[in-house]
Amino acid sequence: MKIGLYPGCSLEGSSREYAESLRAIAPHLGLELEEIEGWNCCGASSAHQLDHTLSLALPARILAQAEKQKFPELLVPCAACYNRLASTKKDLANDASTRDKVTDLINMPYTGVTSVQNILEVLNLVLTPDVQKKIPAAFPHKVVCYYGCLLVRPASVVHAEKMEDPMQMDDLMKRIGATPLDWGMKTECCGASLSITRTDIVGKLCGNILEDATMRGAEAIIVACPMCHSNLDMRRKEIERVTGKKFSIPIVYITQAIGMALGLDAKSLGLHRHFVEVSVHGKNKVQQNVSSPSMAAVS
Amino acid sequence: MSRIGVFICHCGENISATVDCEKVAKTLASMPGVAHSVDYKYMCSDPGQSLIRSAIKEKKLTGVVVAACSPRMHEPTFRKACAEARLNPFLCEMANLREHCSWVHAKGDATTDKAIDLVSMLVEKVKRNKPLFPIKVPVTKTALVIGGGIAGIQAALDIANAGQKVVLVEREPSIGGHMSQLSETFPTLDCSQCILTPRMVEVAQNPNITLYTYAEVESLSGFIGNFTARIRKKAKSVDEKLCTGCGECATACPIKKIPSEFNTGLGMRGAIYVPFPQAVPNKPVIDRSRCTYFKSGKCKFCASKCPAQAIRFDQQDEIIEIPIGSVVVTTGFNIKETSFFPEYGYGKYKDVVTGLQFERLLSASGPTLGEVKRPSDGTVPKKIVFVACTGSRDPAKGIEYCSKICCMYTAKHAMLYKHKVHDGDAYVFYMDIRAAGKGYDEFFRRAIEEDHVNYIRGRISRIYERNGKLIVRGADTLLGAQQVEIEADMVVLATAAVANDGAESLAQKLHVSYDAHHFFAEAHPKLRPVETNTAGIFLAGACQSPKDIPETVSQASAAASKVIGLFSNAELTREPIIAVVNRTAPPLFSTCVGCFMCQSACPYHAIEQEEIKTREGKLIKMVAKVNPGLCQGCGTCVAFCRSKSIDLQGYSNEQVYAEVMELLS
Amino acid sequence: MSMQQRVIQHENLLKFLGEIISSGKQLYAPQKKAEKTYFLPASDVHSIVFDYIQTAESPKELLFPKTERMLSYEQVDGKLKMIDHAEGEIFPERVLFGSHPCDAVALKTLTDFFRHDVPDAFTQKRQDSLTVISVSCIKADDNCFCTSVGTSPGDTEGSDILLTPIGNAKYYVEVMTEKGQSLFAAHEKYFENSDIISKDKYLTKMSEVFSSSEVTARLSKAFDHPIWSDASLRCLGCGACAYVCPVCSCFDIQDEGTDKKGDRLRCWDSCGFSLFTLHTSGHNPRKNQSDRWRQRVMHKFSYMPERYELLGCVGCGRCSRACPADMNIKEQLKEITEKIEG
Amino acid sequence: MENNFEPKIVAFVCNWCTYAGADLTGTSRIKYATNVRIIRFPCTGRIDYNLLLKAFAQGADGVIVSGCHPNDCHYTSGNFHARRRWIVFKQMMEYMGIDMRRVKFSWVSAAEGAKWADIVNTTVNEIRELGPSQEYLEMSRQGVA
Amino acid sequence: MQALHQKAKELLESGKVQVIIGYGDGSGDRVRPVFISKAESASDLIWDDRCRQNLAVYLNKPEIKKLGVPAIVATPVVVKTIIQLISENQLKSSNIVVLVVDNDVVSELTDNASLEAYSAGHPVVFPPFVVKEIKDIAEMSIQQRNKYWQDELSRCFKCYACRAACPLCYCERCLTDNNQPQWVCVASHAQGNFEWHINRAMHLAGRCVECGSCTIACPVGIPIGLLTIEASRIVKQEFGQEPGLHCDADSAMSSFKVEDTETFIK
Repeated sequence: MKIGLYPGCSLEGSSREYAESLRAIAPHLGLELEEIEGWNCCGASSAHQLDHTLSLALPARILAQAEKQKFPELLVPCAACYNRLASTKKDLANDASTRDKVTDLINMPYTGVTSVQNILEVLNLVLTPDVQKKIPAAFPHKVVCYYGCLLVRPASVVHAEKMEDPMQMDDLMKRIGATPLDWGMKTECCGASLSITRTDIVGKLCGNILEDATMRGAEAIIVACPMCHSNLDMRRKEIERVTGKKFSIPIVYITQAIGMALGLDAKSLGLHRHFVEVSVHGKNKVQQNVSSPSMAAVS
Repeated sequence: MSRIGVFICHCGENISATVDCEKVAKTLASMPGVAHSVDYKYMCSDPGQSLIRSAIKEKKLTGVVVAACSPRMHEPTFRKACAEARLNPFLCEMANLREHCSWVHAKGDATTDKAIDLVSMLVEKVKRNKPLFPIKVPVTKTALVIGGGIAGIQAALDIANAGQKVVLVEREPSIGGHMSQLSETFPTLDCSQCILTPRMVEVAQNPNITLYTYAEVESLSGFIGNFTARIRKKAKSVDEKLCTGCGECATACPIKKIPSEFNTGLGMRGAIYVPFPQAVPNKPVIDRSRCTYFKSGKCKFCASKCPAQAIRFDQQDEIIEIPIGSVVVTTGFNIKETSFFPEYGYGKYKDVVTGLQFERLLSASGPTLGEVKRPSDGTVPKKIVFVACTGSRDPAKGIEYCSKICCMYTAKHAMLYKHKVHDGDAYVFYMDIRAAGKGYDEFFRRAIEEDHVNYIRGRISRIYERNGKLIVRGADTLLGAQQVEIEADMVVLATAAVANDGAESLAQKLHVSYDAHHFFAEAHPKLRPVETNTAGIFLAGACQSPKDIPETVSQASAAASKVIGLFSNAELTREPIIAVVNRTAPPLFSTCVGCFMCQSACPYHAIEQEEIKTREGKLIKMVAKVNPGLCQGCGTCVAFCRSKSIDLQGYSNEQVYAEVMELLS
Repeated sequence: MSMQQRVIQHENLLKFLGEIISSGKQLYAPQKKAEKTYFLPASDVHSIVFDYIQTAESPKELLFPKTERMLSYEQVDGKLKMIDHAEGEIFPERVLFGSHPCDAVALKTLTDFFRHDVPDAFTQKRQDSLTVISVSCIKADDNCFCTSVGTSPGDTEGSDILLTPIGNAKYYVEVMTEKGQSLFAAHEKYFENSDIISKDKYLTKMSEVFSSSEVTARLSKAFDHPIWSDASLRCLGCGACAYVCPVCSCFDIQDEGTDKKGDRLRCWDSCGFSLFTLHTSGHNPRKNQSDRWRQRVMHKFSYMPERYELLGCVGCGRCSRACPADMNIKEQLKEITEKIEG
Repeated sequence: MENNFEPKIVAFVCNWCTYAGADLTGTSRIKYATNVRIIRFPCTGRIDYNLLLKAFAQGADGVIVSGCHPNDCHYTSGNFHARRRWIVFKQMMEYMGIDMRRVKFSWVSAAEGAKWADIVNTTVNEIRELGPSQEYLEMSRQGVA
Repeated sequence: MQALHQKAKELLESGKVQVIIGYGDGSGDRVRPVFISKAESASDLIWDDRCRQNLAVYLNKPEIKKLGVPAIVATPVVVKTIIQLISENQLKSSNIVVLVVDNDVVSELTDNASLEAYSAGHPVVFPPFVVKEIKDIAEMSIQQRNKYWQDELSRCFKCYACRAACPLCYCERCLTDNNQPQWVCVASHAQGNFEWHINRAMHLAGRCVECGSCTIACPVGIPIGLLTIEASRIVKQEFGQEPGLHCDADSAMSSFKVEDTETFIK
């Protein structure tokens, strides 16, 4: 299945392992990723604080570019970028005057035909039963799935059905043989951008999350958003300092979990970049990483 | 040639201050068709009215126009005066010279000319009035009460005690409704069974009340005084006459594990069951969807055990038709299930229950015989959290109204819990306490001061389970929105009161309008709260909007008094301002061509299809026919009819045409 | 009054008509309007249409308009003032040009009919102030059947002046009446002398399809014949045939207004409508469409000849052309002569 | 140039809302122009568009049609039917070239006495600007020989 | 044409219908309605693009009803008319047989569903000259439109051929025949004509299936079909309802939606 890809800054910078694991598992799932040419920053949370029109124009330019490259769907792995693109599409869909203002700004035609998909929706499509046959019970660990906020809210933009108790990631983990545990912190806040200004709050909030997960006996917390991963993983020392407790539970991207289930080697999944040592691994023997055409294009 | 009497009123000097009444009277005197034209200081006074009466007699007037105040004020007065002088009251019209002329214009010729125009317009209208006679509609002296809760019971008893016949239809196997599920009732804490059961027995014993339980209204046709109700008596599979209610069959039934609706799923019942001990009638029914015999044809244990041989597996649903004069809808309400609330676990956690379920736990006849126990493991909860406004007053959930009764029953729940578990802690998260009834606020204060219930003003954001405990995360807005986290053993949600399921289809069957939340629509919120827009159909209780028992009972009695009033005279008389389809001589019979678009336009379903046949019965044509009992005289059909075959008495085409012509000529 | 024979060139004819207009008389001539030709007041001779078979509406409008004010009344400070438009109205001098001989005959029949026993002042005054310059027919279509009803493409009856096109833009002029003569004299310069021309060879050939006397004879026994119901099955009961017919003369009186002021109007009516004979009691002597279709034919071909020695049809074919259900009266009359025994 | 043309305006109103509203204008003694004559109907659903045609033919310069606000109708749906009729009638009249600025449609409830006075005054001024209604009156005289 | 003759013969011989209402050769090159009740004269039926008059007008005529159960040769607009008449309780699909001809294949439509399916498959297409007229008038100012219609309607002499030719004008006593009060002036002066034509348009709003019979029938060539086309356009644009599609549809003008919107009621 050919699909457009908008990596966004985190996947090039602080969460490179998310991009590497995604590109590693793509060929095994029959997923052909084609990057947006000359993509720009999505504005993330800072844009819509400063200037509403700018916060719409930036994502609009990305979507306009996607239309130029004739992508019917656009995969946006990072939850923040996904949220910005999806809410821009909705805002522009029913507000012709703003749409015209934005199209002037980006001087590109924009009609809003490309559909914006997050990682869970795409994985749900490609992790088909026959792919599952290749990796039976290949990731036999008790895990908890942490959705965070931007993947499930606001309901009007992100049409997740049980907003307070989402099950998409749990379902995906079941497909690769994991046993997702029921826990209360699925959509609790990790402190998000406070991680720079008020690391103490992030420490307390992430402490609660880690404590609840460890207390239930989870061997790993599965995430699908660079911000969640960096707060729970990179800030681990800070969290331990604030809470005064030791947590060794690793934080694993859903793409890395699938990669391990496929038996791909740790380096290609970027596990070596984690701050907390990844103590879980796939059951299958380690395969050599298959080079995929898209890889060639990028490197 | 018509002989019209014109009477110009000075209304003291409200009219004569700016309108030259003498000139108006003089001008009208010379108008063709006017036989008598005078002005007088107070037309509505007794001498004024006698002026009209004597003029009618002396001048043999064929019509009267009184030019005075608004017809909305004194039209009945002057029409009665004409009737006393043996002139058909509908040959009397009023011209509004006060509100529409003298009070709103300055003194001057323009004002007087306008007065002359208005009066001459009404003279032309009166010339074309026809004598009309009030419509007499026979009334069947039997009332149909739909819904056997406290509202239905009260209404039925009031009507029956007034000597009228009542048919009470209840969908469940027993009457009693939600009140029978309650433990004790606020604000007096008297046990609901003790005050309800005698009424239920009274209903069963009252000779004027025919009780059909496990039955539903199939259809209602006809109009006020002349309804025909078709009731579907669902098959109970038990012969009510033979059954003595001994209960052997229930004990014999091998199936025990059916969640009892009466106990809101906390207790179990068999396939053949009596919903609760004090049920009226105290006769079992077989739940055919769960009974093995109806699934595989085997078992029949209950039949073998029944001493009176009263089990009838072959019994079929029965449809009975009853002539009905008036209907009282008392179908009550329902409450939202816990599964409706995502933030409280979508009904996953067993110990998160609704208010009604907690009532069952408190009730002596409940599954735990009145002991408060956690449904999950049966232990007595030491810390319990009550959450008010769950779903109510929440536009995001689509329920923006307040359910009115939760504040009071939540306080009662907390109080009763403290009476039963002295060392337990009760917390109530609330937004505002609404305890406005008689003795209500004092009751609520007692819960805080005497029973030490902790009231925390704030909403809770999430409930989740952590090693057996329910973590309730909320905020206390009186302490500066400080976050509160309680490890509770049990949580009771005071969920929103919503319309009973099936309310919408019942409303459509009765042609009664309902609001966006499927509560039945009253005719006027302040002045006609127990009536509907459909003549002869009344409302009472929570089916109209959530309300507590005292208010429900008073509405039930109010609706009953409406029915009794309706039945108090042999015939129903109604204003003859109704539409009539014209009839002409054969071979045309009527200019109506039977397109029946008027039928779909009529808001009161007052237009029927009538077959015109030859003497031998061969159909000649179908024409529209207006039912005088239902037509309210809005005239939409009249202006709509393309061939002008239907006309409105009192505002006929000729009359309004003449008014326009006279006004502008 | 001797019958002078003259000829007129086409461009002279235009000048002649132009002069009539400038002389202040109202000239009505056939002009084109949305693919159909009508007799309309002409202000510019170049818009006049010369080669047409038949106009959509007949010229009867000039004698018997579709809506005519007979009298009006008004209450002026209590007193009723009445104006009788037959006296009060002045009827302007008018010239009709371009009508075919059948129409001219029709106008004559109409005036004769309205003059029968109580003369109708309105049509009489209009007829007096009207001069008819007809043009013989050099072409026809199969709706025409003037020869079967006693007239012909070159008939001079009813016309004050009859022009017959004789080729190379010349017309043979026959002046029939004083009115024609006075109009001719006033513009004599446009006419040239000529000897008698037998005009038949220029006229369109029109064979007789039936004999009207034969039809009249058979109709007296045809009242209950089934021929009427078969033909009239498709008749929709509108008034088109009556209103385009140059001879139909039925009218309905309508009073419009209030007790203070109003008018009494004379409007066309048609026996095709059921309302025409509906009694207030609801009874209708002509219950269905075949009765009414029969009435139309009987009135023209049986009752009028019997009572007024006038034939109610000039064979102009307008009713057949105008009929939405293609009720062809020529076909019906032919059938009558064939199917009903003499 | 002070325009002192006094237009003749007819108002077709429904008895339960606008007529009662006009009564309220009276009881609150709010003055308004004398040009308007009110004709009472049980409901706006009862007002036949032919009455407007007849009013203009008889020389009315303006017409006001007013009744209950949507959902207020005493007969529940009379005003909804009326609204549909006026939507089609207005566009048909404009399609056939009749200037509908002489017709004012409005909702006036029984509580809006002031609004009724305001509607009357603004309508009278607007019609005064438009001047006497000639086109329709001429129409009724053309085509008669 | 053969298929039509064959089908007509079968229907008559089988006694399923007693009369076939169809098109036959008329005078000159014209086409006229024919009513065939004998099987052997079934061959009089013709079918070509001259057949445009709406024969549904004869279904309600007493003289035709007397002949028994009819079959009717139907163009797409006639099918739409029949559906509209069914929805207005004037006809029942059980007692008529509708014959539709598509490139010489004759099919019988005898129930509501088949009629509706056929109607849905054949939307009304206006001939180019009508499209042009509609566009021209749409671009006119209100004064130009006034002059245009006054000029056109001045030719009307109230022969009511438009009413007679229209299958949806089935009232036994029309509004115009009503004289207490005289809603529509009988005289054909400008006011009388205007009142008649605006009432005709209002009565057909949301009902006219735009078959064009009225325009064809008008002896003085007034494009009155444009009035009913405009009325239907307004109803479709404002209420989204179209006639002639469903046998149980509520007519647009006798129903309403609470959310109907307009801008002129203040």
